[in-house]
Amino acid sequence: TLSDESFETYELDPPPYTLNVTKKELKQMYYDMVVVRQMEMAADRLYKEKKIRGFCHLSVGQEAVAVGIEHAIERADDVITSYRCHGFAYMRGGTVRSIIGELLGRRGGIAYGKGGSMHMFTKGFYGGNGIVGAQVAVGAGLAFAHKYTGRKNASIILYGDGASNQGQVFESFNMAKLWNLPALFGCENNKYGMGTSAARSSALTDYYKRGQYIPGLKVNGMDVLAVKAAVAYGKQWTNNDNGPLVLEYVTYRYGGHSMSDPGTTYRTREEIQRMRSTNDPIAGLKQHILEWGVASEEELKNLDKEARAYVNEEVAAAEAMPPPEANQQILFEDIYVKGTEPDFIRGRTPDELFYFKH
Amino acid sequence: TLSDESFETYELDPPPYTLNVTKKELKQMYYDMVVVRQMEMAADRLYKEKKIRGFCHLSVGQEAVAVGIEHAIERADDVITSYRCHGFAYMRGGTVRSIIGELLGRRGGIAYGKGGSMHMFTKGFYGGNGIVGAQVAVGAGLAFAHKYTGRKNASIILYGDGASNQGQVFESFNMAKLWNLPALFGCENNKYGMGTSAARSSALTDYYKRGQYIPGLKVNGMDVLAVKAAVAYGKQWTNNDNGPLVLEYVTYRYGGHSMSDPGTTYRTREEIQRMRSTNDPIAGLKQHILEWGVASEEELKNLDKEARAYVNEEVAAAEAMPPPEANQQILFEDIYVKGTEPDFIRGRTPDELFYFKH
Amino acid sequence: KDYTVRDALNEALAEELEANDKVFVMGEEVAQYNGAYKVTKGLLDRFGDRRVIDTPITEMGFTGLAVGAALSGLHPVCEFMTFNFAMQSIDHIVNSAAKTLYMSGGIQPCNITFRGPNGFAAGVAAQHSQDYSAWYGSVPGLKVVSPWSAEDAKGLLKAAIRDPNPVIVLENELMYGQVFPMSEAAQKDDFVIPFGKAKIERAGSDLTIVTMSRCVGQSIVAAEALKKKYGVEVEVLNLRSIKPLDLDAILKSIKKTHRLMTVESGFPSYGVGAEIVALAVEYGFDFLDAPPQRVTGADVPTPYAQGLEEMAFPTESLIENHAAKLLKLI
Amino acid sequence: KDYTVRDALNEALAEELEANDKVFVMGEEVAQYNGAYKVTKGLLDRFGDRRVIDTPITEMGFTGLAVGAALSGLHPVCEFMTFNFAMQSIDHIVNSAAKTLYMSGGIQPCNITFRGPNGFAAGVAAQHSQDYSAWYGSVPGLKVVSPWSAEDAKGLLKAAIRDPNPVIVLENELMYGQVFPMSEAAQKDDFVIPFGKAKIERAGSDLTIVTMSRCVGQSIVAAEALKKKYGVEVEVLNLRSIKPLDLDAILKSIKKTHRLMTVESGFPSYGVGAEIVALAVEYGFDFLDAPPQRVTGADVPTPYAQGLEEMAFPTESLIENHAAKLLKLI
Ligand SMILES: Cc1ncc(C[n+]2csc(CCOP(=O)(O)OP(=O)(O)O)c2C)c(N)n1
Ligand SMILES: Cc1ncc(C[n+]2csc(CCOP(=O)(O)OP(=O)(O)O)c2C)c(N)n1
Ligand SMILES: [Mg+2]
Ligand SMILES: [Mg+2]
Repeated sequence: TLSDESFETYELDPPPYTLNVTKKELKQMYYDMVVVRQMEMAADRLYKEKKIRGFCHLSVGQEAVAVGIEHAIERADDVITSYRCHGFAYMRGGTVRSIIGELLGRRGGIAYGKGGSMHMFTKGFYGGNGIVGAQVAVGAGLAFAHKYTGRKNASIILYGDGASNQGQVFESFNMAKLWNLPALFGCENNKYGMGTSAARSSALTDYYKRGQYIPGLKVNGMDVLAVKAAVAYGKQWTNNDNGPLVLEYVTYRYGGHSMSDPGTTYRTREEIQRMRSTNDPIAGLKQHILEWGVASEEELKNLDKEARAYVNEEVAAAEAMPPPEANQQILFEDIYVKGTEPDFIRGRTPDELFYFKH
Repeated sequence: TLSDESFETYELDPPPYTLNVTKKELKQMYYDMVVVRQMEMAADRLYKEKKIRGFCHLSVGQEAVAVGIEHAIERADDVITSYRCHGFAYMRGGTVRSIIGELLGRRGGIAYGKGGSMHMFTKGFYGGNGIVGAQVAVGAGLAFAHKYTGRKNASIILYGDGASNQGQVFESFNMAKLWNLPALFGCENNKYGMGTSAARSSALTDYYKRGQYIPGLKVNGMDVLAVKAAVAYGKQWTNNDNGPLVLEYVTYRYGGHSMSDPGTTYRTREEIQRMRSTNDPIAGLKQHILEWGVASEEELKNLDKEARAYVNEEVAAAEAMPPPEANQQILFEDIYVKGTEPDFIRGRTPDELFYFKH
Repeated sequence: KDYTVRDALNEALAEELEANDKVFVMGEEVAQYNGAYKVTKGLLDRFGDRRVIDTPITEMGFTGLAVGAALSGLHPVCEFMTFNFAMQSIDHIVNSAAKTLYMSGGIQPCNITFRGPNGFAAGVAAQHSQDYSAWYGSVPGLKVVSPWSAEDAKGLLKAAIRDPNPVIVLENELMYGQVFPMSEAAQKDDFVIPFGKAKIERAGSDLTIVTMSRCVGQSIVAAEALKKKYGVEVEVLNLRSIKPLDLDAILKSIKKTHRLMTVESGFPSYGVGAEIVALAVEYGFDFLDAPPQRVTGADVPTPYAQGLEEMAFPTESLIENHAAKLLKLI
Repeated sequence: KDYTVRDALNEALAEELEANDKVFVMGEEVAQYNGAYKVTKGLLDRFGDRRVIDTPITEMGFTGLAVGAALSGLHPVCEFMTFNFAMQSIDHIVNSAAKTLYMSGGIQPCNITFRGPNGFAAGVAAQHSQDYSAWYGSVPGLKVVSPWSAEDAKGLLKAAIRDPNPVIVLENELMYGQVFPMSEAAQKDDFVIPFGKAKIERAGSDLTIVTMSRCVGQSIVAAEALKKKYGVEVEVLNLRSIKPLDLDAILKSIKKTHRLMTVESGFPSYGVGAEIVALAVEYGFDFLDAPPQRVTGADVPTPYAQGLEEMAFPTESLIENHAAKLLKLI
């Protein structure tokens, strides 16, 4: 049974507050969240060691969203999100090794070292998008394609509280409603967009209501079970041809916006501390697992250890991977689909011409 | 007294249904609407004579909106609209001669022949904008400037039912609400955006509700008095620092979208005929004027004649105006503010360099 | 058989819709209204509203949506009523469509075609007249074509739809109604024109004109006039493809003529001509006997009045005149 | 006194805010956060939230809003966190800001400044690395500047804010922290640099390098190395202004050196270098003793991995090497 505070709805009947989950799945969810957190913490460390370059946006505190979603959908469903994408990439089937490898700019990275922290793709996962809000319209297109081809699959479209004000979000809502697309829009409300609090960016901070003519469902995004229940309900909703839904996952980011942001100039340390100690998604699930007798403290400790060992191993493997060779062959591959490249690509000087062999 | 059906409101107390207007003003409104219609019909004729080039969007049927608005505001208030702008340009102080002159591409046109049908500006009137929806954000900026400088003026921002789906409309709503801007957004709902009916473009066709967190006011846009009352109320609202309002002027365009559209492939001739015969804004006001004994049928006929004579004269004057001389001096002036131009501008060949004398 | 450019485009769309269920057409007024410029005429009737889709006026949204559909494996043809309006959605064209294959390390292709009229039309003033050839041409990951004739239009559009990369097809409103002969081969449904190959529309030995779109026709007229008046033979090279550019064809032609002039109707600065001239001198400096020069639109927002508008874009006589100057004939 | 480029920009903003109440600063994170790259640090404290305004992440909306405020007579400084995000609002920059004065026949000016970092930074990959110099440079009605040094940054930004036309200031994130000496004059609050004038940063007689932004510094380093190794003197011309371009300065320099190389970090096709080379040969063909050539970024979306990223942009040694080749020294 979920807590009463799991959901709030807008022009929608609430999902059932009960949920059948096997013990095995509960433990898997726990394990997944720990892996995601460990992976992000490894990224944090590697960044501080200057092994990761550029931007690096972590999801520590928000693990229940990526994990809860994946546990509610199938591989054939689609997920798309912003640059804060590592947890999703993992849950969609990317290995920790390939994700960390990407951060390290390795050839064995999930995007072969070409995308970096913000751009990760895998089957059923459409990024890893760097332009705030862009993924929402693109995500509506994923839903469009499902409908076009008659597939009964949902598209999970994630965006932040900051992104929620982008005009194309509303354009997407409008088309999704007009065309009855199986789109589960979802605002991952972590209370801030960079240094701007939700109330300073959004005239209406009830993000689940912002579809206006689309029903909305707010869910406690710090509770992985609530997320699973909400998304499962949403998937049912779209499967039944009810069209789009606007979800709001209420969550919190413990760290800064990206690695360059200490994250403490626009909010108090107390606020962060309070969230960590009272709302942590991993601690929360742990408590349920213990309460419900799913597993013992001991067993969970072992899971923790296992997750840590797995992540450490994968990180070590990632660190051992070579970077892409710095040659024109590799630099210029994948600008165009193989076999359809132009005859040649120009590098930096008139002499740097790279000819493709067709 | 206005008809019961003049308004519908959204999270807003309705404006008073009574309104004090002098006889003089009623006659002036009548006259203004007739002038606007005559002017548009002159444009229609001149277009068919191939004297007007490119696009030409007429507002026949929609006169009550431009006229009612102007009768509710002051010169120091701002108005901005789309390409369907002739009536507004006139009401904001442009002469028929300068407007028709512009359509004819004359040097004496309101934009010196450089803007054409879609781009007309005058004091307090910010166009005449060709990109659907763009004027909404720009209009929010006009409101921002009023607030910034502490002026108690409203900005009247017009856009179509088609335009209402543009994302930047929602972005503008959000900023206007966050910052409490004196913006009177207003959807001129003429039921179609080109050949697309409102219901095919908009998931919610109650355009006055689309501000969601902004109160809304729907007004019968075929009744010039209702428009005046609504806008006067809106101006009061913003003057009292209540922030933005979203209006909807329900109206109808008798003609095609632009001169190249017959306007009869996506709606029935009956529909058009019905609107003309039961809802015409000029006929409607005429009836009131007669009912209320403001003027006699005879007097109105004289006003009609006067208006037609005025328009004919102005059109003749416009036709007599010369086009801009086709020389570089005139071609290249006003790309930059006088005195701040670059040393020279390039024409079409390396020889066509035009040097400014600073 | 004679085709208008409009017919050729329409036929290309119909054939590709027919051939592949993954292809669909989306844009403002493309369905019920039959297209603002009637390029999509009859497609709704023939293929139904699943395949031919009217969108709301929300360029950013529907472009993003079309890109998403392409990422998901469909082959959208996204029409812009004009490319001026695509400025509202250019972020999706560049960041969501063109760069994704590369950013994903090659795992996420995006087979999408963006098409619509580009450049100025008649009397539509500054906001409706811009030419975006050079902008799109600068973006790696995109292919960009610009047809002139009816054959170009059909062959390039079909090739675009079949190409697994994002392709921009820059049409020209003033050309839609123009009539061209269409070869037997081009009337078939397997007719495609390969990207990156320019076409010599008129062979010559005295001057190379490199040009595209409507300016090809203008340049041919100018070339004929030059022949008549001065007996010179001007070679007119129709680029067809803006990205990739056919460097070989350009160099081969200037090797023959030793003189280069470009003709386009976009703004003069940072335009297509600049790239052609730069490539020509980088790789063919020694072949050139005279300064290569550009004929372009003027550096001015497009004015409405006809006399001024005429001064803002190349005309046949201007092309003729400048070529004559370049050849020191006047 | 030494200034970072960041300090210089900050001082320019503070002075202009101080001087004219019509000036205000608007953008994402410019106020409370002190700017994503701290360029607006302290401005909120000093000028308050009427003048320094955090916006929601809605580029199209706030750009349009800023343009509207400018049409109404204010002088907005609109910051883009990077110019990549301005692609979402480029329609307002081009159609609402740049073209309105002309379309209105001269009655509606638009005094607005758009600023922010342009081009690639370190490890930020394809969507955050694009250089928009040539795009904006092509648009009549805009002025476009691209500062290199701290003096450039201050003088050009102040000139931009005072200029009654829409001006684009293309900064460079990698330069924000770089330190430059700042002359007495430049430290004053009346210091402005006129648009359209290039600056010879290093005089020379053997080769002209025309460049801008960060590449100016790289080119100077390369020039020094070339001097050391081969005794040649390379002239480095800092464009400062992308539109208008200082054609005179370019021609004067190639008249002296007879050789031209451009250096920029944007994509190679249809870039700034193409325009420079085209102008040089159109107007100065006979001065040139060798093919003018372009050094540019590579024609590839920016890769993340460091080794690949380095191959995607000019380096000091690449510039040096290509110059040496052009001079036939190697
Ligand atoms: C169009 C655009 N504008 C600005 C940015 C810079 N930026 C990156 S993330 C971000 C904040 C987004 O906040 P939110 O949507 O709440 O997502 P969160 O980072 O909290 O997950 C900003 C402003 C961008 N990447 N794209
Ligand atoms: C961004 C953009 N997209 C498309 C167009 C082409 N266009 C011009 S008017 C119009 C229809 C607008 O309809 P609506 O907003 O209802 O205004 P109305 O014409 O009915 O006054 C369209 C699609 C445009 N000018 N700008
Ligand atoms: Mg957030
Ligand atoms: Mg309409």
